[in-house]
Amino acid sequence: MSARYGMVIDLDRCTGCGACMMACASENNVPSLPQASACTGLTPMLVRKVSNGLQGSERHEAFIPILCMHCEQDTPCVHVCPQQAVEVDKATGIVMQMPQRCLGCRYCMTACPYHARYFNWWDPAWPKGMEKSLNPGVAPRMRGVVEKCNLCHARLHAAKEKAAAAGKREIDPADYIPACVEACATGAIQFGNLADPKDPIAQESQSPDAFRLLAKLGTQPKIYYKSKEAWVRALAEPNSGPNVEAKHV
Amino acid sequence: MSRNSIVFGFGLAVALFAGWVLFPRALYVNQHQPVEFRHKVHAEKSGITDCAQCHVFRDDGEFAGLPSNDFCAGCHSDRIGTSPAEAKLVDSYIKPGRETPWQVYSRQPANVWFSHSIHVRRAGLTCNQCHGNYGESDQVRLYQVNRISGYSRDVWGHSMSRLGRAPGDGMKMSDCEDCHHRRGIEVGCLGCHQ
Amino acid sequence: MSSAVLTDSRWIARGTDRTSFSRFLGWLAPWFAVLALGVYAAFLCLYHGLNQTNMDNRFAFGLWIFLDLGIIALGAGAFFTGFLVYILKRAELRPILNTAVVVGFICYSGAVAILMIDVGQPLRAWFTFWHPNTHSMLTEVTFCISCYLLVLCLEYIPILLRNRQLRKLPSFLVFEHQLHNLVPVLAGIGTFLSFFHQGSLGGLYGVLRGRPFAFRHGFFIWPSTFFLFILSAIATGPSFLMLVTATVEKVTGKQLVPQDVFRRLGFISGILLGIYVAAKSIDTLIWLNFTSPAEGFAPWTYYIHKPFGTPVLFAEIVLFGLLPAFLLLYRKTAARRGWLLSAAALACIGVLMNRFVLTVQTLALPTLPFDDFLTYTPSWQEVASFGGVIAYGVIVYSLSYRYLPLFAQPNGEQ
Amino acid sequence: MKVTRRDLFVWGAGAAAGLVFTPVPWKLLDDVSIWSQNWPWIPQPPRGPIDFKQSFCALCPQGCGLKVKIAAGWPVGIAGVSTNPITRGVLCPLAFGAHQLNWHPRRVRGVQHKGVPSSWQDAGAAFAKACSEGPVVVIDGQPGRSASTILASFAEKHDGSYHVEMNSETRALVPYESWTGVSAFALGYDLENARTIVSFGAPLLDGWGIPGRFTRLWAERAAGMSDPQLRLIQIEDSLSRTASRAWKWINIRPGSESVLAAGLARALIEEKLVPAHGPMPDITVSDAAAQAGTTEAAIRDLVHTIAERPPVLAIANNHNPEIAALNVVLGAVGAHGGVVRRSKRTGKYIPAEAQIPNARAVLIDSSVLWDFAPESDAEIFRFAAWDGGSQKSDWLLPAPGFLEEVTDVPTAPTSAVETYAIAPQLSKPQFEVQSAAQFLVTIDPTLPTIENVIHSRCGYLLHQRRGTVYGPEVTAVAKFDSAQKLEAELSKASIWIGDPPSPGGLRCELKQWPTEIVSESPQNWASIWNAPVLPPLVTKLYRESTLREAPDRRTA
Repeated sequence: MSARYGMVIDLDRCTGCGACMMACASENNVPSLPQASACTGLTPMLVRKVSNGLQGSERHEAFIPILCMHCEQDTPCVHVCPQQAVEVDKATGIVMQMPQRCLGCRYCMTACPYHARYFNWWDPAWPKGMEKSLNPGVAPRMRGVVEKCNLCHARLHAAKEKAAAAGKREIDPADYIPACVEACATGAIQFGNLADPKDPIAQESQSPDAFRLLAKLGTQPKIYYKSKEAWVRALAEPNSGPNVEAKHV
Repeated sequence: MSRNSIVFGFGLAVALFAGWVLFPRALYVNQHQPVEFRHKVHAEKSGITDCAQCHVFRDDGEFAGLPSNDFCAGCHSDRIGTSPAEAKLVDSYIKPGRETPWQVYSRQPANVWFSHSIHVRRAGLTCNQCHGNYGESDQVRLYQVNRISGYSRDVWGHSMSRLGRAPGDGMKMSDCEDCHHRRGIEVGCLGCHQ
Repeated sequence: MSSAVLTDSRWIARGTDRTSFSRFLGWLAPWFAVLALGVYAAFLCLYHGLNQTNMDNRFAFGLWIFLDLGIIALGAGAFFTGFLVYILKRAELRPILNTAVVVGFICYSGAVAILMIDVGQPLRAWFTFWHPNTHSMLTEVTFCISCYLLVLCLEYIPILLRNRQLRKLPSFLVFEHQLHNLVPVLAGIGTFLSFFHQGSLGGLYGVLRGRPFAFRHGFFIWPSTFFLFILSAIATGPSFLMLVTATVEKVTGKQLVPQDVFRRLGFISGILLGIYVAAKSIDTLIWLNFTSPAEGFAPWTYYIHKPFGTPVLFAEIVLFGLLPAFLLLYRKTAARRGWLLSAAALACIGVLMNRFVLTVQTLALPTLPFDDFLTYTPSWQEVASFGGVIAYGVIVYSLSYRYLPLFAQPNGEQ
Repeated sequence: MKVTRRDLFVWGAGAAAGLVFTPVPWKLLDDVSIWSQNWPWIPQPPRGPIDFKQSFCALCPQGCGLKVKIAAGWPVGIAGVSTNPITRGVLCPLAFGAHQLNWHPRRVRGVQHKGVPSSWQDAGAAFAKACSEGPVVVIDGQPGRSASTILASFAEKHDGSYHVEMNSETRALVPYESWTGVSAFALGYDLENARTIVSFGAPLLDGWGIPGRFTRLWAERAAGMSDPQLRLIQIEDSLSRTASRAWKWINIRPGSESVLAAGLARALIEEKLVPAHGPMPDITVSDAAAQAGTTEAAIRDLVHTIAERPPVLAIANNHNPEIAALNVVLGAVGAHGGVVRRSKRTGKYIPAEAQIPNARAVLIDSSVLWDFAPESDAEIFRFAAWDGGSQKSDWLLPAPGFLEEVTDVPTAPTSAVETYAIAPQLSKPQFEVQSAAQFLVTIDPTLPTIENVIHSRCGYLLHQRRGTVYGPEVTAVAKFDSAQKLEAELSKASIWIGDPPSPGGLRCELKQWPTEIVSESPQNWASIWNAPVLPPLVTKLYRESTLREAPDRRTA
């Protein structure tokens, strides 16, 4: 049976601490380069700050973690890639980015409405000796290729191997939890299999408070958000909500 | 036959010779293994019949690959034979406590994720389906490394044309794919890459 | 030095008089300087990587993509003239044919060169041929452009071989003749290929469901921009040829082609431009009223960010579309060389503007409600390599003009 | 026969044609691409067996439980330990990059004397000389560890003094010391039982106290609820992370926290929402409102909201007697869901910033924040794993880095219960490092080693027969039959947790309303990110994104 991995992120619980971004970067050997800026850095998991645009005591702020939405329906980045470096995995629904196949044309980046894809403008580098702190499950990328969230694939590998060692076909869901989910202090990020009706997030994703960003594009993202606050839910679609202070990240 | 065609043919011949004979020699560097290990001798003398006796799986299913020195030290903590190879193993590696710098013929690059557990324990592949019957070989062969890519010769395979290769000769991505297609097993890029 | 002139003159076609070698060098020198700088910039980008540019994760395409789309559109004159001459048998356009081929060759080779710098891993670019994703417009572009560049080379060679010295080699002459008989076939193939890559260049942005400003519905697998690009390209290709020829005539002070060729080109350009403007208008209306709202984007929001206001849209369609079309077709203005050429210029600006809006404005506009409008200014490396391509074009054309019979009637046929 | 130029052409054509039918062009094309996929200058992770081990984070006093992924003997990944009932699997963002700190370019790699490379021998000699010439002041940043015991007893034996640097959470508890006679280090907040928490600018959701404690409580009892079980009222001059997530945010003038606290206390009494005993602030509600930039009505309104859901607990961000007094008025001191006493401890520490009159030498432990500089011209021996730059220290001594030493983890500040844990060493030091305690033991061999102190503490715990050990399984201390067994269990990164505080274990007498002025002092480093050396990955949060303000480096 094929899974459809996805997330439901409770924005009312997100305190914007950034632990998910750190855990993601550490798990996936994302370098932190002195030259990199908010426009050229690598943040497969990126928490963005939004507000209701008002000032003083009327002001409200919230934080939105942005990662690859793993679109299910005519996935924008997949059909544009000229050499099959991107694909939606049949078995997991994960949108896979293959840096070693990528030629760095960046067409997929222009195709992604969520800006969830990042280009390696520089070769990765770490202070001397720090390569010993890199995660062996993930190969560092090289300059000139695109990368993004692969839903912590190294952890899926580990889970598969563990299952195989025990002679099992299916992995134990408890063995496959992405780094950002594991790191979230408030449990705001829930991860699971949307295709499994018994999975809590399959139900969560149907709650009236749940929404997806730019759902009208019809790409069926598998990352859901939820909030009890109307102004936050209004962020789902462009210029439908209150005036939101622009945050270029 | 016109002079032209002779000259042309000559050029052709030179190119073919250079391409098929000289080029492969230039492309690969030959390296000797640190110790002249002999599978056959170990099979015969110590009655080791199963590869997994030395190339073990860890409890978590991770494949250990080549045995570490303390494993070899199980028998070779001190010389038990007369061969110079053993002498070298004991004196320059086991006694000083240095790991033997074996060259791994089937070493895949860092971006490849291969699980022996899945292929051996679950799919029930035998070792020689991928590694050939190397276990019966009488001596270690030269390790050939590609000057440009740094890959082991075994990845491309020994036939330069990649035609008529024996099983286990060649471990390119296409070889994995062929086997998977034959068995009708679909895996995405990140099924085998990391 | 005198010997240089002597040898130089021996390469120039008989019966054509060309300026002195030293003056010619004087003309080329600055262009070579620009080219050199461009090559250096390109080297920096290849050696250090694309951090040399000012592109970033959200402005992932920049000046170079605009350049590619622009010059390939202008280069369309090549295949289209070939199409007119060989397929539609419009013999009166023959005099322009060689220029058309050279211009096309320059535009396409330039575009491919820039593309090779633009990708992060040129060494792996060939994967597109080995593991092609047939659903990608870019695959279509890559295949067609590289094939068509080949065709252009084959079309260029006979012109090259008609050089005074090269003709002396009998085998070359034979080869040239063979190739020459092949040219009509090549023209056919070229037309076919060009139709597809001009189209798929339009498709490139038209398929971007995630970029509602660019996204268009269409027929079968091709968004409407696919066809609009073909139209706009063949409409402005001839205009650009006119401009080039006119410029050369101005620089050299000779009349190279009969005036009626200009008028003929202008007429064709005008007709097609008219059709294009009509189609573009309909497409825009459909997009404003149906396509974009369906994706949840109110069209007016695209035009609230200065400088990309509605005037841009107006300019693109009316000022640089409808107006030149009219000027090119209206008998009185079409009869006047000045009007004709300015109309052609307007048309070319129009197509460049269209490519610019599609490539740059699309990326500048926000998609997420909490995005902001982006700006981007190319780095000197990007500009320099851009300039390098233009210099390369001028140089190749000048050399061809000097040493090849660009405007002389090709012999071996009547 | 003569070779003509034409021959060369033809020969070349032949060769070219031939080459196409050899592996040369195709194999080169392939290998060059493969080369571009494996560039030799791209750093590669360690190859080797993968392992998961547990320990505790000693970078700050909170002591969060760590699950560490280890490859080929090196820590390559950090996660929380969800079975730890105190830290509950939660870590602050910094922790996820902590394993990279040991290779930070600013790592102190060797002994330095006035910036010049030196040796441990020289440092030892210099320190011994100093001790013989005059009193030595030892400064500790995380009291209560075995190392602290060694530091303190050394100071005592060499008629020096032992000073302690407090983080802001502990400072906020200092006012109660004089009213209850209990050390601030023995006090904590019973957050679990409070139903209304009034925070005066304390970053409760942004690095305050044990990261896993309040954030979890808030997530379970408050987040996104219109009528939460736990009401968080944030009184702050800006919309901080905590304020933006709080149930109510009261926007006040900067620095008017104390005044507002007094105003609230007065309003509570006037509105008869609290029994009228206890001190009464002199300031009137309207004055307080004016100074805080709000209205009297708003304050009276607020006190009703506050009193609506007892128990109520006010939390200050720092040393602030008036906010402490508000708790007294609210009856929150020593009460269920209020300020509670977690241990018998009574003694007070000398604060680090206390004057050091005639000290001959000052020894600063690596647990003291880098930006602390003693006001003294004595010879300074500073232990540090990372060089924050610019701080004056005659001797800079390389201390063990992250997970590079065995240490024990005492109760975290603000905790309502006593805890004790042992953090195993998981990473081998790359340089010749020594902790201050180890160093002192080499100077004075009569001192106990860290191991000895840990032994005796485990013995004491067993002797007390109180509390429970939480590890893979949960075991009451009483169940252990030997101190060795208890220590062995704790060494597997289990945690001992004392019995919950008994209400009323704390008597508090406050004659009149305090008028002491508030002391400004550095915050705890997790919350304001001003540690001189942070894991490189935090640039993700402030430079590669706009999530946080860039940390203000006290040190250039």
